[in-house]
Amino acid sequence: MAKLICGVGTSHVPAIGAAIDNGKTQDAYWKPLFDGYQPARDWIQDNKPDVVIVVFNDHASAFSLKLIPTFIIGVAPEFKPADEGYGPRKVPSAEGDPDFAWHLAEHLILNEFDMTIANEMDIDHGCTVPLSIMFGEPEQWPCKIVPLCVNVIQYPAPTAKRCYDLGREIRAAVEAYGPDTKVAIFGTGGMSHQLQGERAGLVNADYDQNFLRMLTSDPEQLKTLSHVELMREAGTEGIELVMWLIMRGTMSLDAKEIYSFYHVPASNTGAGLIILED
Amino acid sequence: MAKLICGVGTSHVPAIGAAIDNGKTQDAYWKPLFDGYQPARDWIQDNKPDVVIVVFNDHASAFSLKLIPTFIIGVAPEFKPADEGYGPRKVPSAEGDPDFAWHLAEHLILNEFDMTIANEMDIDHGCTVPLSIMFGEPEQWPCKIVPLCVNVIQYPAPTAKRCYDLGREIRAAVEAYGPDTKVAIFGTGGMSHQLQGERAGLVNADYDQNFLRMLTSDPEQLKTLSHVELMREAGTEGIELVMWLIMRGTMSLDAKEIYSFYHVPASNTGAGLIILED
Amino acid sequence: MPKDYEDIPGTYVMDGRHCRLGYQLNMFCLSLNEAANREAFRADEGAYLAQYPVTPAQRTAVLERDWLGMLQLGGNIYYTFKLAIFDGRSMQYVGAAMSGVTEDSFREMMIAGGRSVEGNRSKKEQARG
Amino acid sequence: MPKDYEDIPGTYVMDGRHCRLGYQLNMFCLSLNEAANREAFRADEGAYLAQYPVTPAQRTAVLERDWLGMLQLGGNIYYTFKLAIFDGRSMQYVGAAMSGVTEDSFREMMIAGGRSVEGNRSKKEQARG
Ligand SMILES: [Fe+3]
Ligand SMILES: [Fe+3]
Repeated sequence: MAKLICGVGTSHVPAIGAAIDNGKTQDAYWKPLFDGYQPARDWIQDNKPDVVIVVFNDHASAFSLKLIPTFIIGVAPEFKPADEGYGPRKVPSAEGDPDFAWHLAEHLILNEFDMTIANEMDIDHGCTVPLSIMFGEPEQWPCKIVPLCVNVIQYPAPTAKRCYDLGREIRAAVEAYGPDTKVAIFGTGGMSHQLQGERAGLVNADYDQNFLRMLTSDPEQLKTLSHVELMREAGTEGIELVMWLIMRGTMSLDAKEIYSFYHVPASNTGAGLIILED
Repeated sequence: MAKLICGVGTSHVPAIGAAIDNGKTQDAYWKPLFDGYQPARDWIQDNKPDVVIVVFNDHASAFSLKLIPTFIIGVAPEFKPADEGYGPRKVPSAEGDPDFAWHLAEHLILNEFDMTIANEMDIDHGCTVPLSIMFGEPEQWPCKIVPLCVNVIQYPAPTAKRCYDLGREIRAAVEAYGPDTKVAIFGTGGMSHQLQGERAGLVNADYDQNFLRMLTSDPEQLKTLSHVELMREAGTEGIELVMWLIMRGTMSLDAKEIYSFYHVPASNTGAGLIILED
Repeated sequence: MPKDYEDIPGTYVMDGRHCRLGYQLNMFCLSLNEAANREAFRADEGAYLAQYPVTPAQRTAVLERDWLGMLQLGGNIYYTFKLAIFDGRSMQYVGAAMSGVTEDSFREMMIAGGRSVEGNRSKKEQARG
Repeated sequence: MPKDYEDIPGTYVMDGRHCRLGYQLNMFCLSLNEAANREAFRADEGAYLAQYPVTPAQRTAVLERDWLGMLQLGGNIYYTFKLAIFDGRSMQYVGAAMSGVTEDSFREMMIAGGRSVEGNRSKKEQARG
């Protein structure tokens, strides 16, 4: 029987990946952030998942405006780092888990989530940066990966409620999966940031910290967040926070907070991390 | 205010398009079918829609196994006939309706349908054959087109219930659209056919005719159809019938049957047509 | 876990397992949507096909136009039919080949109303006779 | 119909209208994901850009690196940032350019906790002062 062992929420700012790739994690600018990540790295090291569902958004890397799916699940045996314009990040390819990913896809579609199935896709910083945050710089990632992409670039993103409900159904799918498998789920993106326009640089630490608290204490309330509130309070790109709600939806209502951490800034973004255990 | 004026269900067999393109509609083999289509052509001629939502499946033409969306809505200004291996069909390009299509896409996503938005796509016989069936061979199609593609090739297709519910929400979206617009919806594909395997050639006329009757009299019952029943009774490709339920979902429960017609065979398929008025 | 649809006779459902098995085969077939690829395949079938990492059995099935074999090796009819289009063959030709009859008798079966569902619903039912 | 998010100051939401406006501009930016395209653009920006049917205003905005102008003409930051990557520029550089300050002062603002949401929530609220 498969089991969800934890949910992780984390920002996926590309500059965090660059800091790792360029050996700057101990620089004054980055040290507080990576010090804050260390307990999470230790925890996941002690609680090795077999497979991680990484919920993230593609940033005009593998997909484009030509065709904009709301939810994509990657069923491929391998996912290579995407060329986002710099050349691909020099991190390992991720090994997929086609058996598990097809099981998820079938379960979700039969239960009224209109998934897009990807047999081939590259993964951009949205997926590889959380892997680096949690697992450092191994030769190979220590587990299999199922990428789950969410459209948050083209308006409208799926609603907070829809994301949360998708999480509930993912949990049901995991519990219906036969093979003994320890599953973790990472909800990534955010926290508050606005990359665009005259309001670029917006960070709302109070909002982020409240979000982190409510993620444990009152997820049902977060589920009612509107797009306009998220964009107004957390910045247009802060709407990426809906992806944390997919993670939260997979956990039991009274899931326990193992660790939580917040830091400003990582580049133009409020960076948070949380671990929830079922 | 926009208004749904009718729903049409029709098969979209490529051979029907070829019969039109090659001037064979009066041949002995095809005449009964085209005679049966004539009243539908007359009716739509008298009830000119401004825009038609054509629900169909792409047959490995514009999309492929690389990326398999469950529901795609086309928001482009123009849709060209696809090259399915013969060169593109010599029929007009379809003019899109980006304002209306974007309205639909936004409404549907905000109401928990996980649509894929296509800014560019070609349309294959699944879309162009129903246009030919209803409108004949004009220089230009007499209305705008919003293509809505459904995955029915890769298992699992969306359930009958999910398709019906999508129809309900499309109706709500149409009713929320400001501009005065007469909207028709075509649900296409099927009826019973199995193209593949040792069971190729399966046609189940009783099942098809019952489906046609229930479409008017008891759509809520059709909504409970399972994939296995559809494949067993109507053939593996007969599962295309779920697309008729999207059309049916947009109509009021007591919609009136204007016309209904059934003929076997069109190539390897049971060919039906129905017009429902709200 | 056995799937309910596996009980349907003479039928190859394109589920996840089937999709993985036939992915490269189907993507080869898909490539014939493009005129330039059709020309290249016409010029040298073997060389063109070698661009796709299909299995040896799939390769043989394609080159020998083993329509049923392609399905059994992961092919999907909407994809393999691209190869039939390339050959100038109809769906009835392919249907006849897969069900082991002549094209004429397949066409006659269709004109007579198609293959009956009676006796063709279920492998279990067939086994009971 | 006015959208609720139009009240947010200094913000260009990528809705359907915006997507249509900037489609070709954004697809040009996207093309810079490929190394060969980056080389071609580097060799002759104008000629490369001419392959995309962007408007004259969009063309000028690209060639002049008018980062705010690109957004106003339908650009989306995730796409236009591909051009910044091409230039070797950071997100802070672009953020500074769009908000009309120097890169240094933008960086300092971020280290000090970023742009405050106070007074930046609503155009209506700003108009009331
Ligand atoms: Fe992101
Ligand atoms: Fe079809």
